[in-house]
Amino acid sequence: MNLIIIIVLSLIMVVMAVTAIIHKKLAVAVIATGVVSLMASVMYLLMAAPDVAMTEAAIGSGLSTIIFFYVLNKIRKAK
Amino acid sequence: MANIILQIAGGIMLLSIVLSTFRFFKAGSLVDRVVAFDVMTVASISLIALISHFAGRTIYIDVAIIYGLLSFLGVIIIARYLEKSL
Amino acid sequence: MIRNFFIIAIVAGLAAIFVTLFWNFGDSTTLTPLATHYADKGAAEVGAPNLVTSIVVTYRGFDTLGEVTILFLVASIVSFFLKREKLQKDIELKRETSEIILTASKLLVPIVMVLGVYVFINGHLTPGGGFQGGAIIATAFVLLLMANPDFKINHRIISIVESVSGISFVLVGVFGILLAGGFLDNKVLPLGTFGKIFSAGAIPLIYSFVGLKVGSELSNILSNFQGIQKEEM
Amino acid sequence: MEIIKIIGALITLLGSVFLLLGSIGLIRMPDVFTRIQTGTKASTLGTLLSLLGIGIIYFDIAGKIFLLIVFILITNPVSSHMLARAAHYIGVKKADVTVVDELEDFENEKLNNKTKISE
Repeated sequence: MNLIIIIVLSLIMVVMAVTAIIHKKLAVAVIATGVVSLMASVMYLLMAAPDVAMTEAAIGSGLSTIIFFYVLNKIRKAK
Repeated sequence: MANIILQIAGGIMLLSIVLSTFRFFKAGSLVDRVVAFDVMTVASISLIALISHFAGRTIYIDVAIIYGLLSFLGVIIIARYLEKSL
Repeated sequence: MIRNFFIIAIVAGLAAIFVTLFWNFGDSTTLTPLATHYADKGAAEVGAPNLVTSIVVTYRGFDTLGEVTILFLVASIVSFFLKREKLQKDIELKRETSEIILTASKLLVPIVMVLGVYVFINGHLTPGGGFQGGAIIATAFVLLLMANPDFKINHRIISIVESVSGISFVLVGVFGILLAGGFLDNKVLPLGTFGKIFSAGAIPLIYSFVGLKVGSELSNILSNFQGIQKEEM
Repeated sequence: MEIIKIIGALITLLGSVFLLLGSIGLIRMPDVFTRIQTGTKASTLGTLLSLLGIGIIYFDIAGKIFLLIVFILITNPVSSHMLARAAHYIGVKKADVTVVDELEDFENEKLNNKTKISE
Protein backbone atom coordinates (compact mmCIF):
# COMPACT_ATOMS: atom_id res chain seq x y z
CA MET A 1 0.00 0.00 0.00
CA ASN A 2 2.71 2.47 1.02
CA LEU A 3 4.74 1.61 -2.05
CA ILE A 4 1.77 2.21 -4.38
CA ILE A 5 1.05 5.59 -2.78
CA ILE A 6 4.70 6.62 -3.05
CA ILE A 7 4.94 5.61 -6.73
CA VAL A 8 1.73 7.38 -7.76
CA LEU A 9 2.46 10.54 -5.81
CA SER A 10 6.02 10.79 -7.08
CA LEU A 11 4.80 10.39 -10.68
CA ILE A 12 2.38 13.27 -10.10
CA MET A 13 5.22 15.28 -8.56
CA VAL A 14 7.49 14.77 -11.56
CA VAL A 15 4.75 15.72 -14.03
CA MET A 16 3.85 18.83 -12.03
CA ALA A 17 7.49 19.89 -11.73
CA VAL A 18 7.96 19.60 -15.51
CA THR A 19 4.77 21.63 -15.98
CA ALA A 20 6.07 24.31 -13.65
CA ILE A 21 9.18 24.62 -15.78
CA ILE A 22 7.72 24.61 -19.27
CA HIS A 23 4.35 26.32 -18.86
CA LYS A 24 4.10 29.85 -20.24
CA LYS A 25 1.69 31.31 -17.68
CA LEU A 26 3.39 32.12 -14.39
CA ALA A 27 0.26 31.60 -12.29
CA VAL A 28 -0.06 28.02 -13.53
CA ALA A 29 3.58 27.40 -12.68
CA VAL A 30 3.04 28.68 -9.15
CA ILE A 31 0.03 26.40 -8.64
CA ALA A 32 2.03 23.47 -9.99
CA THR A 33 4.80 24.10 -7.47
CA GLY A 34 2.13 24.19 -4.79
CA VAL A 35 0.94 20.76 -5.88
CA VAL A 36 4.53 19.49 -5.76
CA SER A 37 4.84 20.66 -2.14
CA LEU A 38 1.49 19.11 -1.29
CA MET A 39 2.50 15.69 -2.58
CA ALA A 40 5.95 15.98 -1.00
CA SER A 41 4.30 16.64 2.34
CA VAL A 42 2.20 13.45 2.07
CA MET A 43 5.34 11.53 1.17
CA TYR A 44 7.26 12.88 4.16
CA LEU A 45 4.39 11.66 6.29
CA LEU A 46 4.70 8.20 4.74
CA MET A 47 8.38 8.22 5.64
CA ALA A 48 7.45 8.88 9.29
CA ALA A 49 8.60 12.50 9.47
CA PRO A 50 5.59 14.50 10.67
CA ASP A 51 7.63 17.57 11.64
CA VAL A 52 9.06 17.93 8.15
CA ALA A 53 5.63 17.25 6.63
CA MET A 54 4.11 20.02 8.72
CA THR A 55 6.83 22.47 7.71
CA GLU A 56 6.46 21.57 4.06
CA ALA A 57 2.69 22.01 4.18
CA ALA A 58 2.93 25.32 6.02
CA ILE A 59 5.81 26.96 4.19
CA GLY A 60 6.03 25.22 0.83
CA SER A 61 2.38 24.85 -0.02
CA GLY A 62 0.86 27.69 1.97
CA LEU A 63 3.03 30.72 2.54
CA SER A 64 5.19 30.53 -0.57
CA THR A 65 2.09 30.30 -2.79
CA ILE A 66 0.62 33.32 -1.02
CA ILE A 67 3.81 35.36 -1.39
CA PHE A 68 4.19 34.31 -5.05
CA PHE A 69 0.69 35.53 -5.82
CA TYR A 70 1.29 38.83 -4.06
CA VAL A 71 4.40 39.28 -6.18
CA LEU A 72 2.53 38.36 -9.38
CA ASN A 73 -0.05 40.97 -8.43
CA LYS A 74 2.68 43.59 -8.10
CA ILE A 75 4.20 42.62 -11.45
CA ARG A 76 0.80 42.94 -13.10
CA LYS A 77 0.40 46.43 -11.66
CA ALA A 78 3.79 47.48 -12.98
CA LYS A 79 2.95 46.53 -16.54
CA MET B 1 -11.20 -7.27 7.63
CA ALA B 2 -11.32 -3.61 8.58
CA ASN B 3 -7.79 -3.19 7.28
CA ILE B 4 -8.67 -4.58 3.85
CA ILE B 5 -11.64 -2.23 3.52
CA LEU B 6 -9.49 0.73 4.51
CA GLN B 7 -6.86 -0.25 1.96
CA ILE B 8 -9.51 -0.30 -0.77
CA ALA B 9 -10.65 3.15 0.42
CA GLY B 10 -7.08 4.41 0.19
CA GLY B 11 -6.81 3.12 -3.35
CA ILE B 12 -10.01 4.93 -4.32
CA MET B 13 -8.72 8.19 -2.80
CA LEU B 14 -5.49 7.82 -4.76
CA LEU B 15 -7.54 7.28 -7.92
CA SER B 16 -9.48 10.48 -7.28
CA ILE B 17 -6.23 12.42 -6.86
CA VAL B 18 -5.02 11.03 -10.21
CA LEU B 19 -8.33 11.95 -11.91
CA SER B 20 -8.13 15.53 -10.66
CA THR B 21 -4.57 15.66 -12.02
CA PHE B 22 -6.07 14.90 -15.43
CA ARG B 23 -8.38 17.88 -15.04
CA PHE B 24 -5.37 20.00 -14.14
CA PHE B 25 -3.85 19.31 -17.53
CA LYS B 26 -7.02 19.42 -19.63
CA ALA B 27 -8.07 22.74 -18.13
CA GLY B 28 -9.77 25.47 -20.08
CA SER B 29 -8.90 28.30 -17.71
CA LEU B 30 -6.95 29.00 -14.56
CA VAL B 31 -10.06 28.51 -12.42
CA ASP B 32 -10.26 24.90 -13.60
CA ARG B 33 -6.76 24.27 -12.37
CA VAL B 34 -7.50 25.83 -9.02
CA VAL B 35 -10.57 23.62 -8.62
CA ALA B 36 -8.44 20.59 -9.39
CA PHE B 37 -5.90 21.78 -6.79
CA ASP B 38 -8.68 22.12 -4.23
CA VAL B 39 -10.01 18.62 -4.84
CA MET B 40 -6.48 17.24 -4.64
CA THR B 41 -5.99 18.89 -1.26
CA VAL B 42 -9.26 17.62 0.12
CA ALA B 43 -8.52 14.08 -1.06
CA SER B 44 -5.04 14.32 0.45
CA ILE B 45 -6.51 15.24 3.84
CA SER B 46 -8.49 11.99 3.81
CA LEU B 47 -5.39 10.15 2.63
CA ILE B 48 -3.41 11.60 5.57
CA ALA B 49 -6.07 10.35 7.97
CA LEU B 50 -5.76 6.89 6.42
CA ILE B 51 -1.97 7.01 6.59
CA SER B 52 -2.21 7.82 10.27
CA HIS B 53 -4.26 4.66 10.66
CA PHE B 54 -1.81 2.51 8.71
CA ALA B 55 1.22 3.90 10.54
CA GLY B 56 -0.59 3.51 13.86
CA ARG B 57 0.28 7.05 14.95
CA THR B 58 -2.83 9.15 15.45
CA ILE B 59 -0.66 12.22 16.01
CA TYR B 60 -0.45 12.67 12.24
CA ILE B 61 -3.95 14.20 12.29
CA ASP B 62 -2.31 17.49 13.37
CA VAL B 63 -0.66 17.69 9.95
CA ALA B 64 -4.05 17.32 8.27
CA ILE B 65 -5.48 20.29 10.19
CA ILE B 66 -2.66 22.59 9.13
CA TYR B 67 -2.83 21.24 5.59
CA GLY B 68 -6.51 22.11 5.30
CA LEU B 69 -6.06 25.59 6.73
CA LEU B 70 -3.20 26.62 4.47
CA SER B 71 -4.67 25.25 1.27
CA PHE B 72 -7.90 27.13 2.03
CA LEU B 73 -5.92 30.35 2.27
CA GLY B 74 -4.08 29.55 -0.95
CA VAL B 75 -7.35 29.14 -2.85
CA ILE B 76 -8.71 32.39 -1.42
CA ILE B 77 -5.56 34.27 -2.41
CA ILE B 78 -5.80 32.93 -5.96
CA ALA B 79 -9.45 33.95 -6.15
CA ARG B 80 -8.66 37.49 -5.02
CA TYR B 81 -5.80 37.60 -7.52
CA LEU B 82 -8.17 36.62 -10.32
CA GLU B 83 -10.62 39.34 -9.29
CA LYS B 84 -7.73 41.83 -9.62
CA SER B 85 -8.33 43.04 -6.09
CA LEU B 86 -5.56 41.51 -4.00
CA MET C 1 23.02 20.76 -34.12
CA ILE C 2 26.08 21.02 -31.93
CA ARG C 3 23.96 22.57 -29.21
CA ASN C 4 21.51 19.66 -29.34
CA PHE C 5 24.41 17.25 -29.18
CA PHE C 6 25.73 18.99 -26.07
CA ILE C 7 22.33 18.83 -24.43
CA ILE C 8 22.01 15.12 -25.16
CA ALA C 9 25.53 14.50 -23.86
CA ILE C 10 24.80 16.38 -20.62
CA VAL C 11 21.51 14.53 -20.11
CA ALA C 12 23.21 11.19 -20.78
CA GLY C 13 25.96 12.03 -18.31
CA LEU C 14 23.44 12.95 -15.65
CA ALA C 15 21.49 9.77 -16.37
CA ALA C 16 24.66 7.69 -15.98
CA ILE C 17 25.43 9.36 -12.63
CA PHE C 18 21.86 8.88 -11.46
CA VAL C 19 21.74 5.22 -12.50
CA THR C 20 24.95 4.41 -10.64
CA LEU C 21 23.64 6.24 -7.59
CA PHE C 22 20.37 4.38 -7.85
CA TRP C 23 21.95 0.93 -8.13
CA ASN C 24 24.30 1.52 -5.25
CA PHE C 25 21.57 2.84 -3.00
CA GLY C 26 20.78 0.87 0.09
CA ASP C 27 19.08 1.66 3.33
CA SER C 28 21.63 2.38 6.01
CA THR C 29 20.36 0.33 8.91
CA THR C 30 22.95 1.32 11.50
CA LEU C 31 22.99 4.66 13.29
CA THR C 32 26.06 6.84 13.50
CA PRO C 33 27.47 7.29 17.04
CA LEU C 34 25.96 10.77 17.40
CA ALA C 35 22.54 9.54 16.28
CA THR C 36 22.82 6.64 18.71
CA HIS C 37 23.49 9.08 21.52
CA TYR C 38 20.46 11.17 20.56
CA ALA C 39 18.18 8.15 20.21
CA ASP C 40 19.25 6.48 23.44
CA LYS C 41 19.82 9.34 25.85
CA GLY C 42 17.98 12.25 24.21
CA ALA C 43 14.66 11.64 25.93
CA ALA C 44 16.28 11.25 29.34
CA GLU C 45 18.59 14.24 28.99
CA VAL C 46 16.13 16.74 27.56
CA GLY C 47 12.82 15.33 28.73
CA ALA C 48 10.86 15.92 25.52
CA PRO C 49 8.91 13.09 23.86
CA ASN C 50 9.39 14.66 20.43
CA LEU C 51 13.05 13.97 19.69
CA VAL C 52 13.14 16.32 16.70
CA THR C 53 12.24 19.25 18.92
CA SER C 54 14.87 18.37 21.48
CA ILE C 55 17.51 18.24 18.74
CA VAL C 56 16.37 21.46 17.08
CA VAL C 57 16.04 23.52 20.23
CA THR C 58 18.66 22.14 22.57
CA TYR C 59 21.38 20.17 20.84
CA ARG C 60 21.31 22.39 17.74
CA GLY C 61 20.15 25.59 19.40
CA PHE C 62 22.63 27.78 17.55
CA ASP C 63 21.16 26.70 14.21
CA THR C 64 17.71 27.81 15.31
CA LEU C 65 19.11 31.17 16.38
CA GLY C 66 20.73 31.49 12.94
CA GLU C 67 17.47 30.67 11.16
CA VAL C 68 15.58 33.24 13.19
CA THR C 69 18.28 35.80 12.35
CA ILE C 70 18.01 35.02 8.63
CA LEU C 71 14.24 35.50 8.77
CA PHE C 72 14.74 38.81 10.59
CA LEU C 73 17.14 39.98 7.88
CA VAL C 74 14.66 38.99 5.17
CA ALA C 75 11.86 40.88 6.90
CA SER C 76 13.94 44.03 7.27
CA ILE C 77 15.15 43.92 3.66
CA VAL C 78 11.61 43.42 2.34
CA SER C 79 10.27 46.32 4.38
CA PHE C 80 13.22 48.42 3.24
CA PHE C 81 12.53 47.86 -0.45
CA LEU C 82 8.74 47.88 -0.46
CA LYS C 83 7.89 51.31 0.80
CA ARG C 84 4.18 51.95 0.93
CA GLU C 85 2.73 54.82 -0.97
CA LYS C 86 -0.98 54.91 -1.39
CA LEU C 87 -2.49 55.67 -4.75
CA GLN C 88 -6.14 56.57 -4.51
CA LYS C 89 -6.94 55.34 -8.01
CA ASP C 90 -5.87 51.77 -7.36
CA ILE C 91 -7.84 51.49 -4.16
CA GLU C 92 -11.05 52.47 -5.89
CA LEU C 93 -10.45 49.78 -8.48
CA LYS C 94 -10.67 47.08 -5.84
CA ARG C 95 -13.80 45.04 -5.67
CA GLU C 96 -15.58 44.89 -2.34
CA THR C 97 -15.51 41.62 -0.46
CA SER C 98 -18.61 39.53 -0.09
CA GLU C 99 -20.58 38.94 3.08
CA ILE C 100 -19.56 35.29 3.23
CA ILE C 101 -15.84 35.83 3.52
CA LEU C 102 -16.37 38.55 6.14
CA THR C 103 -18.41 36.20 8.34
CA ALA C 104 -16.00 33.34 7.78
CA SER C 105 -13.00 35.47 8.71
CA LYS C 106 -14.71 36.63 11.91
CA LEU C 107 -15.32 32.97 12.76
CA LEU C 108 -11.98 31.58 11.68
CA VAL C 109 -9.38 34.12 12.81
CA PRO C 110 -9.66 33.29 16.56
CA ILE C 111 -9.61 29.56 15.81
CA VAL C 112 -6.53 29.95 13.65
CA MET C 113 -4.74 32.04 16.28
CA VAL C 114 -5.48 29.43 18.95
CA LEU C 115 -4.31 26.69 16.60
CA GLY C 116 -1.01 28.50 16.03
CA VAL C 117 -0.46 28.95 19.75
CA TYR C 118 -1.30 25.28 20.30
CA VAL C 119 1.22 24.23 17.68
CA PHE C 120 4.12 26.12 19.17
CA ILE C 121 3.36 25.51 22.82
CA ASN C 122 2.94 21.78 22.26
CA GLY C 123 6.10 21.66 20.16
CA HIS C 124 7.82 19.24 22.52
CA LEU C 125 4.88 16.80 22.61
CA THR C 126 3.38 16.80 19.10
CA PRO C 127 4.90 17.49 15.69
CA GLY C 128 5.29 21.17 15.04
CA GLY C 129 7.07 24.00 16.66
CA GLY C 130 7.92 27.64 16.50
CA PHE C 131 8.28 28.02 12.76
CA GLN C 132 5.07 26.21 11.87
CA GLY C 133 3.13 27.99 14.60
CA GLY C 134 4.47 31.33 13.43
CA ALA C 135 3.44 30.57 9.85
CA ILE C 136 -0.08 29.72 11.04
CA ILE C 137 -0.35 32.98 13.00
CA ALA C 138 0.77 34.88 9.92
CA THR C 139 -1.96 33.19 7.87
CA ALA C 140 -4.53 34.51 10.35
CA PHE C 141 -3.36 38.00 9.39
CA VAL C 142 -3.67 37.07 5.73
CA LEU C 143 -7.26 36.04 6.36
CA LEU C 144 -7.94 39.44 7.92
CA LEU C 145 -6.37 41.15 4.93
CA MET C 146 -8.48 39.07 2.56
CA ALA C 147 -11.70 39.96 4.32
CA ASN C 148 -10.91 43.65 4.48
CA PRO C 149 -8.37 44.96 1.94
CA ASP C 150 -7.91 48.25 3.79
CA PHE C 151 -7.06 46.52 7.06
CA LYS C 152 -3.74 47.76 8.41
CA ILE C 153 -1.60 45.79 10.81
CA ASN C 154 -0.36 47.93 13.67
CA HIS C 155 3.35 48.04 12.93
CA ARG C 156 4.28 49.39 16.34
CA ILE C 157 2.76 46.45 18.22
CA ILE C 158 4.32 44.01 15.79
CA SER C 159 7.79 45.46 16.11
CA ILE C 160 7.51 45.52 19.91
CA VAL C 161 6.41 41.86 20.02
CA GLU C 162 9.18 40.89 17.64
CA SER C 163 11.97 42.66 19.49
CA VAL C 164 10.86 41.51 22.93
CA SER C 165 10.57 37.89 21.88
CA GLY C 166 13.92 37.98 20.08
CA ILE C 167 15.72 39.47 23.08
CA SER C 168 14.03 37.01 25.44
CA PHE C 169 15.12 34.11 23.24
CA VAL C 170 18.76 35.17 23.52
CA LEU C 171 18.37 35.92 27.24
CA VAL C 172 17.13 32.40 27.93
CA GLY C 173 20.21 31.17 26.10
CA VAL C 174 22.49 33.36 28.23
CA PHE C 175 20.78 32.13 31.40
CA GLY C 176 21.63 28.67 30.13
CA ILE C 177 25.33 29.60 30.28
CA LEU C 178 25.01 30.99 33.80
CA LEU C 179 22.74 28.41 35.42
CA ALA C 180 23.15 25.22 33.38
CA GLY C 181 25.45 23.47 30.96
CA GLY C 182 25.79 25.99 28.15
CA PHE C 183 24.14 28.36 25.69
CA LEU C 184 20.45 27.49 25.18
CA ASP C 185 20.58 24.61 27.63
CA ASN C 186 17.01 23.77 28.55
CA LYS C 187 17.73 22.78 32.15
CA VAL C 188 17.29 26.39 33.28
CA LEU C 189 13.83 25.36 34.44
CA PRO C 190 13.08 22.00 36.13
CA LEU C 191 12.48 19.14 33.72
CA GLY C 192 9.09 18.21 35.16
CA THR C 193 7.03 15.14 34.39
CA PHE C 194 7.74 13.44 31.09
CA GLY C 195 4.92 14.04 28.62
CA LYS C 196 3.13 16.95 30.29
CA ILE C 197 2.84 20.47 28.87
CA PHE C 198 5.01 22.12 31.53
CA SER C 199 7.95 19.81 31.14
CA ALA C 200 11.18 19.58 29.18
CA GLY C 201 12.67 22.61 30.92
CA ALA C 202 12.79 25.77 28.87
CA ILE C 203 11.73 24.23 25.54
CA PRO C 204 8.09 25.48 25.59
CA LEU C 205 9.35 28.95 26.59
CA ILE C 206 11.95 29.06 23.81
CA TYR C 207 9.49 27.77 21.24
CA SER C 208 6.90 30.35 22.28
CA PHE C 209 9.44 33.12 21.74
CA VAL C 210 10.47 31.65 18.37
CA GLY C 211 6.83 31.31 17.35
CA LEU C 212 5.93 34.88 18.29
CA LYS C 213 9.00 36.23 16.52
CA VAL C 214 8.44 34.23 13.34
CA GLY C 215 4.73 35.05 13.31
CA SER C 216 5.28 38.79 13.65
CA GLU C 217 8.05 38.79 11.06
CA LEU C 218 6.01 36.86 8.49
CA SER C 219 2.95 39.05 9.01
CA ASN C 220 5.19 42.09 8.60
CA ILE C 221 6.46 40.72 5.27
CA LEU C 222 2.92 39.93 4.07
CA SER C 223 1.57 43.33 5.06
CA ASN C 224 4.44 44.96 3.18
CA PHE C 225 3.53 42.99 0.08
CA GLN C 226 -0.09 43.93 0.46
CA GLY C 227 0.36 47.67 0.12
CA ILE C 228 0.12 49.38 -3.22
CA GLN C 229 3.36 50.95 -4.17
CA LYS C 230 4.46 53.52 -6.67
CA GLU C 231 6.45 51.88 -9.41
CA GLU C 232 9.61 53.58 -10.56
CA MET C 233 10.39 51.45 -13.57
CA MET D 1 -14.84 -4.19 19.12
CA GLU D 2 -14.17 -5.66 15.70
CA ILE D 3 -17.69 -4.72 14.59
CA ILE D 4 -17.09 -1.06 15.42
CA LYS D 5 -13.86 -1.11 13.43
CA ILE D 6 -15.63 -2.62 10.42
CA ILE D 7 -18.41 -0.02 10.65
CA GLY D 8 -15.82 2.77 10.72
CA ALA D 9 -13.99 1.26 7.76
CA LEU D 10 -17.23 1.01 5.77
CA ILE D 11 -18.03 4.67 6.46
CA THR D 12 -14.54 5.58 5.27
CA LEU D 13 -15.09 3.52 2.13
CA LEU D 14 -18.35 5.38 1.48
CA GLY D 15 -16.52 8.68 1.89
CA SER D 16 -13.82 7.65 -0.56
CA VAL D 17 -16.52 6.68 -3.07
CA PHE D 18 -17.92 10.21 -2.75
CA LEU D 19 -14.43 11.62 -3.34
CA LEU D 20 -14.15 9.51 -6.47
CA LEU D 21 -17.57 10.71 -7.67
CA GLY D 22 -16.45 14.28 -7.11
CA SER D 23 -13.35 13.87 -9.21
CA ILE D 24 -15.25 12.03 -11.94
CA GLY D 25 -17.65 14.97 -12.00
CA LEU D 26 -14.63 17.25 -12.27
CA ILE D 27 -13.78 15.53 -15.55
CA ARG D 28 -17.26 15.06 -16.97
CA MET D 29 -18.97 18.38 -16.22
CA PRO D 30 -19.27 20.89 -19.09
CA ASP D 31 -18.16 24.23 -17.63
CA VAL D 32 -16.27 25.82 -14.76
CA PHE D 33 -19.22 26.56 -12.48
CA THR D 34 -20.61 23.03 -12.54
CA ARG D 35 -17.10 21.74 -11.94
CA ILE D 36 -16.74 23.98 -8.89
CA GLN D 37 -20.07 22.68 -7.65
CA THR D 38 -19.20 19.01 -8.01
CA GLY D 39 -15.66 19.50 -6.78
CA THR D 40 -16.88 21.10 -3.58
CA LYS D 41 -20.09 19.36 -2.61
CA ALA D 42 -19.09 15.78 -3.30
CA SER D 43 -15.55 16.09 -2.02
CA THR D 44 -16.61 17.86 1.18
CA LEU D 45 -19.08 15.09 1.97
CA GLY D 46 -16.47 12.49 1.09
CA THR D 47 -13.84 13.98 3.39
CA LEU D 48 -16.32 14.37 6.22
CA LEU D 49 -17.41 10.74 5.95
CA SER D 50 -13.91 9.35 5.73
CA LEU D 51 -12.72 11.42 8.70
CA LEU D 52 -15.79 10.28 10.62
CA GLY D 53 -14.88 6.68 9.91
CA ILE D 54 -11.34 7.18 11.24
CA GLY D 55 -12.80 8.95 14.27
CA ILE D 56 -15.04 5.96 14.97
CA ILE D 57 -12.10 3.58 14.79
CA TYR D 58 -9.89 5.68 17.08
CA PHE D 59 -12.29 7.07 19.58
CA ASP D 60 -9.58 8.77 21.69
CA ILE D 61 -8.79 11.35 19.00
CA ALA D 62 -12.46 12.13 18.34
CA GLY D 63 -11.96 15.69 19.57
CA LYS D 64 -9.30 16.47 17.01
CA ILE D 65 -11.34 14.80 14.27
CA PHE D 66 -14.35 16.88 15.27
CA LEU D 67 -12.25 20.05 15.06
CA LEU D 68 -11.02 19.05 11.61
CA ILE D 69 -14.57 18.29 10.43
CA VAL D 70 -15.86 21.68 11.63
CA PHE D 71 -12.90 23.32 9.99
CA ILE D 72 -13.49 21.69 6.61
CA LEU D 73 -17.21 22.36 6.89
CA ILE D 74 -16.48 26.08 7.25
CA THR D 75 -13.56 26.54 4.90
CA ASN D 76 -14.46 24.47 1.86
CA PRO D 77 -17.73 26.22 0.89
CA VAL D 78 -16.15 29.62 1.49
CA SER D 79 -13.22 28.93 -0.80
CA SER D 80 -15.48 27.57 -3.55
CA HIS D 81 -17.72 30.63 -3.19
CA MET D 82 -14.72 32.94 -3.63
CA LEU D 83 -13.57 30.93 -6.63
CA ALA D 84 -16.96 30.98 -8.33
CA ARG D 85 -17.28 34.71 -7.72
CA ALA D 86 -13.86 35.33 -9.24
CA ALA D 87 -14.71 33.15 -12.24
CA HIS D 88 -17.91 35.10 -12.74
CA TYR D 89 -16.18 38.45 -12.58
CA ILE D 90 -13.39 37.60 -14.99
CA GLY D 91 -16.00 36.39 -17.46
CA VAL D 92 -15.38 32.67 -17.77
CA LYS D 93 -17.58 31.12 -20.44
CA LYS D 94 -20.72 29.41 -19.17
CA ALA D 95 -22.12 26.22 -20.64
CA ASP D 96 -24.75 26.54 -23.36
CA VAL D 97 -27.43 25.02 -21.18
CA THR D 98 -27.12 27.65 -18.44
CA VAL D 99 -30.55 29.10 -17.71
CA VAL D 100 -30.29 31.39 -14.71
CA ASP D 101 -27.46 33.62 -13.46
CA GLU D 102 -28.55 35.38 -10.31
CA LEU D 103 -25.29 37.18 -9.62
CA GLU D 104 -25.45 38.90 -13.00
CA ASP D 105 -29.10 39.90 -12.41
CA PHE D 106 -28.11 41.25 -8.99
CA GLU D 107 -25.26 43.31 -10.41
CA ASN D 108 -27.49 44.68 -13.18
CA GLU D 109 -30.09 45.64 -10.64
CA LYS D 110 -27.49 47.44 -8.53
CA LEU D 111 -26.27 49.29 -11.62
CA ASN D 112 -29.83 50.32 -12.53
CA ASN D 113 -30.47 51.61 -9.02
CA LYS D 114 -27.30 53.66 -9.15
CA THR D 115 -28.25 55.27 -12.46
CA LYS D 116 -31.75 55.98 -11.16
CA ILE D 117 -30.37 57.74 -8.09
CA SER D 118 -27.99 59.79 -10.16
CA GLU D 119 -30.79 60.81 -12.48
